[in-house]
Amino acid sequence: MHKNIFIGEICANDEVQKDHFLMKMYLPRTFGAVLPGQFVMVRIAGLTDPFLSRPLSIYSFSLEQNACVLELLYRVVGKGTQILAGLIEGSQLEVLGPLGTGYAMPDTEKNIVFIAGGIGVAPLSLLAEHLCVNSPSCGPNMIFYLGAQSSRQILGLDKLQSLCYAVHVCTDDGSFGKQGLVTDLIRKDIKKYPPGDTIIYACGPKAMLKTLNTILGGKYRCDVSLEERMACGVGACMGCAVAVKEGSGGAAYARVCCDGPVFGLNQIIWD
Amino acid sequence: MHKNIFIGEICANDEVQKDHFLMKMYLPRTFGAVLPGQFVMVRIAGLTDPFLSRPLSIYSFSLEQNACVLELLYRVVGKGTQILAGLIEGSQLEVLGPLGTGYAMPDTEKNIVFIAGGIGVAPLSLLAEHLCVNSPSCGPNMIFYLGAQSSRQILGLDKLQSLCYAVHVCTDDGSFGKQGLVTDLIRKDIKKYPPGDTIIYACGPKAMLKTLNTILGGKYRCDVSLEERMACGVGACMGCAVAVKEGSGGAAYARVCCDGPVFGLNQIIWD
Amino acid sequence: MEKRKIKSVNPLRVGLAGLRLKNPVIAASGTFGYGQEYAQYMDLNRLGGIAVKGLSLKPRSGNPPPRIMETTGGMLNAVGLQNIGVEAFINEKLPFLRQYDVAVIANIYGESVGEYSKVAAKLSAASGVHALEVNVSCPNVRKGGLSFGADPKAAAEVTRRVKGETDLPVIVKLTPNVTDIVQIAQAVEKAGADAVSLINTLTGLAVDIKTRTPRLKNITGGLSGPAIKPVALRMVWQVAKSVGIPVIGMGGILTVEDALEFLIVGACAVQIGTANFINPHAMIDIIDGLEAYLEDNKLKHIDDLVGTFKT
Amino acid sequence: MEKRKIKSVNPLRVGLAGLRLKNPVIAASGTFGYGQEYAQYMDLNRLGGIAVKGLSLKPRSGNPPPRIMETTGGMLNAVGLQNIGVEAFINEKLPFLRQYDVAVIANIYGESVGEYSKVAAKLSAASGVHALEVNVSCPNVRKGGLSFGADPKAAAEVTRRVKGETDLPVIVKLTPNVTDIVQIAQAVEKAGADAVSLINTLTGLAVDIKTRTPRLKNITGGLSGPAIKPVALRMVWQVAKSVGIPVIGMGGILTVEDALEFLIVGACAVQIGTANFINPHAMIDIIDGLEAYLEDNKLKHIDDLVGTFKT
Ligand SMILES: Cc1cc2nc3c(=O)[nH]c(=O)nc-3n(C[C@H](O)[C@H](O)[C@H](O)COP(=O)(O)OP(=O)(O)OC[C@H]3O[C@@H](n4cnc5c(N)ncnc54)[C@H](O)[C@@H]3O)c2cc1C
Ligand SMILES: Cc1cc2nc3c(=O)[nH]c(=O)nc-3n(C[C@H](O)[C@H](O)[C@H](O)COP(=O)(O)OP(=O)(O)OC[C@H]3O[C@@H](n4cnc5c(N)ncnc54)[C@H](O)[C@@H]3O)c2cc1C
Ligand SMILES: Cc1cc2nc3c(=O)[nH]c(=O)nc-3n(C[C@H](O)[C@H](O)[C@H](O)COP(=O)(O)O)c2cc1C
Ligand SMILES: Cc1cc2nc3c(=O)[nH]c(=O)nc-3n(C[C@H](O)[C@H](O)[C@H](O)COP(=O)(O)O)c2cc1C
Ligand code: FES
Ligand code: FES
Repeated sequence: MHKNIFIGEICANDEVQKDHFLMKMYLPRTFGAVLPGQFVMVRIAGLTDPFLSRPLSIYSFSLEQNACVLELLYRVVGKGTQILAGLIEGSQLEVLGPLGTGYAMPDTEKNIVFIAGGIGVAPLSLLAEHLCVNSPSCGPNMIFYLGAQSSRQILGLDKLQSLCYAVHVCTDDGSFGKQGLVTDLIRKDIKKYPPGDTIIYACGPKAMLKTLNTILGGKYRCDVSLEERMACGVGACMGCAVAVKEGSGGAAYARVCCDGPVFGLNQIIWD
Repeated sequence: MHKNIFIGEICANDEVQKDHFLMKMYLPRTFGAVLPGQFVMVRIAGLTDPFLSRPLSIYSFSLEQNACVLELLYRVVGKGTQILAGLIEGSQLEVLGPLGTGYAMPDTEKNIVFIAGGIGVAPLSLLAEHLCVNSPSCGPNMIFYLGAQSSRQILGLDKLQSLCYAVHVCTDDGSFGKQGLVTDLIRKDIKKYPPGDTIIYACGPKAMLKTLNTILGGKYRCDVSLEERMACGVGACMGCAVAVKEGSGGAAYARVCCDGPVFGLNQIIWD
Repeated sequence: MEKRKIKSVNPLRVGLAGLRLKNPVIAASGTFGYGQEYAQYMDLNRLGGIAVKGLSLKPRSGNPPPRIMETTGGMLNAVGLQNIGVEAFINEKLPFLRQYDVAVIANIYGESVGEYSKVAAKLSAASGVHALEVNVSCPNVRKGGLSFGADPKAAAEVTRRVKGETDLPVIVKLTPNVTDIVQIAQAVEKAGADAVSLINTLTGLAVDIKTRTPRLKNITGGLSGPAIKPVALRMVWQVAKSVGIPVIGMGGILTVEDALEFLIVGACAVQIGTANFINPHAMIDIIDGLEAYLEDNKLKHIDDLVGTFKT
Repeated sequence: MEKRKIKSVNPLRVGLAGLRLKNPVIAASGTFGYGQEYAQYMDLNRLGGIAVKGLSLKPRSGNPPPRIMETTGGMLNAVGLQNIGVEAFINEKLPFLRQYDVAVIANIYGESVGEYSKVAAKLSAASGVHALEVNVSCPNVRKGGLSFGADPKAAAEVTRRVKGETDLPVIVKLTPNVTDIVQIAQAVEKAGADAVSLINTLTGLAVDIKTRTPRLKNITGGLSGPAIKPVALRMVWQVAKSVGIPVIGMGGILTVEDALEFLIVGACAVQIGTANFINPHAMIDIIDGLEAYLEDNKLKHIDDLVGTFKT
C-alpha cells in the first residue's frame, strides 16, 4: 500500500499560552506509528493561500481503537499558523506524514539531558514520553532544561514534570524559574554531566543550538532537531538545505525533511 | 464623509433550494438606502483566493434601529459562491455598495410586467416589494413571470405571490407551473399588454434577454439588469463592458457596474 | 528653531524627476479611472498622485467583452485601452482633478511615435497635469508585432519625441515581457526620460475548458495582482541599481509590507493597481502604514529607507 | 474484431518525438527528486513520465539556504541545481527507476556547451533513459550573464551539440524570461530539437522588510506554481502554433482543469511541478481526471483534444 495524504479531523484546538495553541486531531489508523522527532506537513484542503504546507513536529501521539490521535503544539508566527489557530472543532486538515528521522535512542548513558528553547519543547516532550513508556529505566535519568521568553511562553511543563527526574526552567525576563537563557544554565551545569555518560537532545532557535555547539565543544553525543523552510517535506525539492560535514571531511547540503530533522549536533556546519 | 467598505455580519445563510442560498446580514446604518436593481460587491477579508470581490444583487433591504439588514439570494456556481455558502452565522464579509443604478420607476403604466429567469428573480423581487410599499397603487398592476429549470430552482415564490396580482411560473422540465421557457410564455401573453400602457422589468440569462429583445421588437419600455464579470464595481477598471447604442447612433462600451447594471433593453447591442 | 524646522518636514514627501508628491503612493493607471470613480471612497487629497487611465489621441472604444478574468492571486485584463481621448480628458476630467492637491500623472499611449507626441503636446498645454507617464508597454493593443517597450530603439525613440514636446517630467513605463528590462531602462534614460515606472502587466492567457475558447475575447490579457509581485520586485531591483533616474515600482502591491519591499530595493515611489479593486482603502492604509513604519524604525524620512537593500 | 481493437487502445497513450508515454502526465524536473522520494506515495507505474532533477557532469552542492520562499499562489526557489552528478545518477538512481514501466526523462544542465554534450553522451550510453530534457533556462545559476535559453543562437548551439551526442529524443526546455519565446523555440527546432518543453520558472525576488535582506540567500529565485499559469499558458499556445515539433506544457498546473487548458492550446503532454509539493497525489488525480474528461466529452483519444483551441 502507498502512503497518502491523510485527512485529520480536529477535535480540540486551544490557546494554551498567549499565541501558543495545542491542536488535537483524529487520523486514520493507517497513519501508522510515530518516532519522536518526526513531523507532519499540514494544510487546509483547497486553499491556495497560504500556498505551501506547514511543517509541525508531533507533540504527542496515541492509538485509539479506530484512530490515531495526534497532538501538535504550535506558535502563531505568521499567516499559516494564524489560520490554523482559527480552526474549530470538526474542521479538517490534510496531513502528510509521519515524516523525517527520529532521535537516536540512548545507549547506556546515565544522564539524559533535554534542552528546549520555546516551541522546541514539542518534539522533545514526545521523546521524553516515549522513553518513559518504552524504557522505564530512563525516567530517573532524565533532566529537562526548558527555556522561554517569559512565564507566558512556558509550554507543557506539567507533563514534563511528571516524566522527568528534574525540570529546570528559565526565562529571558526572569518571570518564571531562573533568569537567563537556557544556554546560560547549561553552561553552568554541563560539568555535572560527563561526556561519556551523557546523551543530550536539543531543539530550539538556531542561535540557541549554535551556542550549545560551542558549549559542548564536540565532546558530547547530542541530537538536535532543525527547522528550515520546506516545500515538499519528502526530500524531492531540495528546498530545506542545511550544511553538514561529509564523511570525507568536506561539506554538503543535507535535507532537513528526510535526512533530518534530527541531526547529530557535531554533523552540522554553523556559518 | 466618504463611503467605505462595510463589514457585514451574517445572521443567516440557508440553502433555500438546491444550490441556492439566502444570506441575511447586518450592516451599519451608514450603509444607506438602496434602490431596487443595485448590487453589492462582497469578499472575505484577507482571503486572496478567490481574488476578486463577487457582485450580488440586493434581494431585500430593511432598516432596523441600529443596522441595515440586507438579504442576498445566490446560486452556487463556482469557487466564490461555494465559499459564501460555507459561511456560518457570525462570520463577516466585506461589503462594497450599494452600487450601480436602479430600475426606472413606472409612470402611469397599467401593466407592470416582471420577467425573471433563474436567479434573476433577486433584483426584481426587491423592485416588486419597493413598488408595493412606495406606490401601493402598483400592486394590482403587477404581473410576475418566473422561469426556472425545475421546481427545485424556483425561488422566492411566496413573497412574490403576496406582492403581485399574478405570478406565472414555468419550468424547463414542467415539474412546476407551465412547461417551457419563460420567454415562450411571454411570446404568447405579450399581446395582453399594449406597448403604451406597459412597463417591463427583466433579469435573467443573456439568452433570455436576447430572446425577449426579439419578442418585444423595440416597442416596449423595458428595463433589464445585466451581468458581466467585474473587478472594481465602481467604474474604474472598464472591465465590465457591454455594447450599447450611443446617442449619435454609434456604438460604445458602457460599464455594467456604474452605467448599469440596469439598462433600457433598447439601448443594448446584442451580438 | 532648527529642531522645529526638521520636525515640520513631512517624512513621506518625495521629490522625483521634478514631480513633488506628498507621499510616495500613486494610483496606477487603468485601475483608478480618472480619479472621480473613487472620490466617494476616499479623500483624494491624501494620495501622493494619480496616474489616470491611458489616454490616446482619439477616444478608443476598447476590446469587446469579456475583458477580465480572475486567476490565482491575480487577474487578467484586456480592456484594450478604452478611454475618452485626450481632449475630453482635458475638458471633462481635468477640472475635477484640479480641485485636489494631488499630483496628476497623465498616462499616454499611441499607435505611432507621432501619436505619442501629439498626445504629449496637448497635455502639456493643459493646466493641472504634473507629469506624463508614457506607456510603451501595453500588451493588449499591438500593431503587428511586439510593443514599443520590447525594443530599446523604439522605446528610446518614443521617449525622445515625447520629451521634445513637453516641459513636464516624463516617466517611461516599462513592460516586463522582455529578456532584459535593464537594457530598455538604460535606453530610455539615455533618451532623456526623467524617471521610469515598472512593471506593466505580464501577458497571459486563460482557457474555458468547456467551450475550448479563450476566457477573454481578446484571447490574451495582462496579468496583474500579487501573483506577479516577485517578478516585479526583481525587475525594480535590477533597474534601480542600473539607472541614475528615479524608479517608480509597482506590481502586485496589496499592503504596506509589499510597498516597503519595493522601496527597500530602490523604488522612490510605488503605484497601487489591482489592489484598489479589492480594497478601495488600500492606498490610504499603505500611506498610514508607511508613516507608522518610519516611526517604528526611527527613520526621519522615507528617503532613508529607499534603496537600503542589503545583498 | 476491428471494433475490439479500437476499444483496447489506451485513450491517454501519447507518442511524442519518439517517446512513448502511457499518458501525457509527466513529473517536472526538480520537483520529483529522482522518483524514489515519491515512490511510497504512489505507484510510479501510473505516471506517463518522470523528468528527474537536473543533472550536471559533476555533483553540485547547490545554493546556501534559505532556498525557498512562499509567495501568493506560488513559490520562489533557488536550489541552485543541487544534484548528485550524472555518474551517481546512472549508478545509484537509474537501477531503481528501471524497475518501473515509466518514461525516464533525464533533465540535463551544463555550464558550457561542452558540459552539456558530455552529460548527454554519458546518459545515452546508460540503459533506462528514454529522453533527454535540456534545461537551457535555469535562472538560478548564471555564468556571467543571461542563460543559454535567452539567446536563440546559444540555445540552438546547445541543441545541436546535444543532438550530436545522442540517439535519444531531445526535448529542449525553454525559459519564459524572454521577449519572444517563439523565436527561441523556432531556433532550437531548426537545430534539431525533437520537442520543446515550457515553461521553466520566472525570475523573481522577495525581501524581508525587517532585515532588508533578500528572503533567498541567492537573492533571486525562480517563481513557480499557479501564480504563473496564465503566462505559461500564453507561451505554450504561442509556441504550439509556431513550431512543427511537439510541445510539452507546464507552469502552475494543480488540477485536471489546468492540465486540460494546456492540452487544448496545443501541448501534447504536460508536466506537473510545484503541485507535487502540496499534493503528492496531484498527478494521479490528473490522470484519472483526463480519462473522465475524455469519456464525458465522448472523445476517443487525447489526441482529439490537443490543439482544439478555438480563437
Ligand atoms: C521539522 C519542523 C518542525 C517544526 N515544528 C514546529 C512545531 O512543533 N511547532 C511550531 O510552532 N513550529 C514548528 N515549526 C516551525 C513552523 O513550521 C513555522 O513556524 C510555520 O511554518 C510558520 O508558518 P506561518 O505561515 O505561520 O509563518 P510565515 O508567515 O510563513 O513565516 C513567519 C516566520 O516564520 C519563519 N518560518 C516559516 N516557515 C518556517 C520553517 N519551516 N522553519 C522555520 N521558520 C519558518 C519565516 O521565515 C518567518 O520569519 C517546525 C518547522 C520544521 C521545519
Ligand atoms: C450586477 C450583478 C449582480 C448579480 N447578482 C447575482 C445574484 O443576486 N445572485 C447570484 O447568484 N448571482 C448574481 N450575479 C452573478 C454572480 O456574481 C456570479 O455567479 C458569481 O460572481 C460567480 O462567482 P463564483 O466564484 O462562484 O464563480 P466563478 O468560478 O467565478 O465562475 C463560475 C461561472 O460563473 C460565471 N461568472 C463569474 N462571474 C460572473 C459575473 N460577475 N457575472 C456573470 N457570470 C459570472 C463564470 O464565467 C463561470 O462560468 C450577479 C452578477 C452581477 C454582475
Ligand atoms: C484593468 C487594468 C487596466 C490597466 N490599464 C493600464 C493603462 O491604461 N495604462 C498603463 O500604463 N497601465 C495599465 N494597467 C497596468 C497597471 O497600471 C499596472 O502596471 C499593473 O496592473 C501592475 O500593477 P498591479 O499588480 O498593482 O495592478 C492596467 C491594469 C489593469 C489591471
Ligand atoms: C524546487 C524546484 C526545482 C526545480 N529544478 C529544476 C531543474 O533542476 N531543472 C529544470 O529544468 N527545471 C527545474 N524546475 C522548474 C520546474 O521543472 C518547472 O518548469 C517549473 O516549476 C514550472 O512548473 P510548476 O509551476 O508546475 O512548478 C524546478 C522547479 C522547482 C519549484
Ligand atoms: S522540503 Fe523538499 S527536500 Fe526537504
Ligand atoms: S467592474 Fe470595474 S468598471 Fe465595472
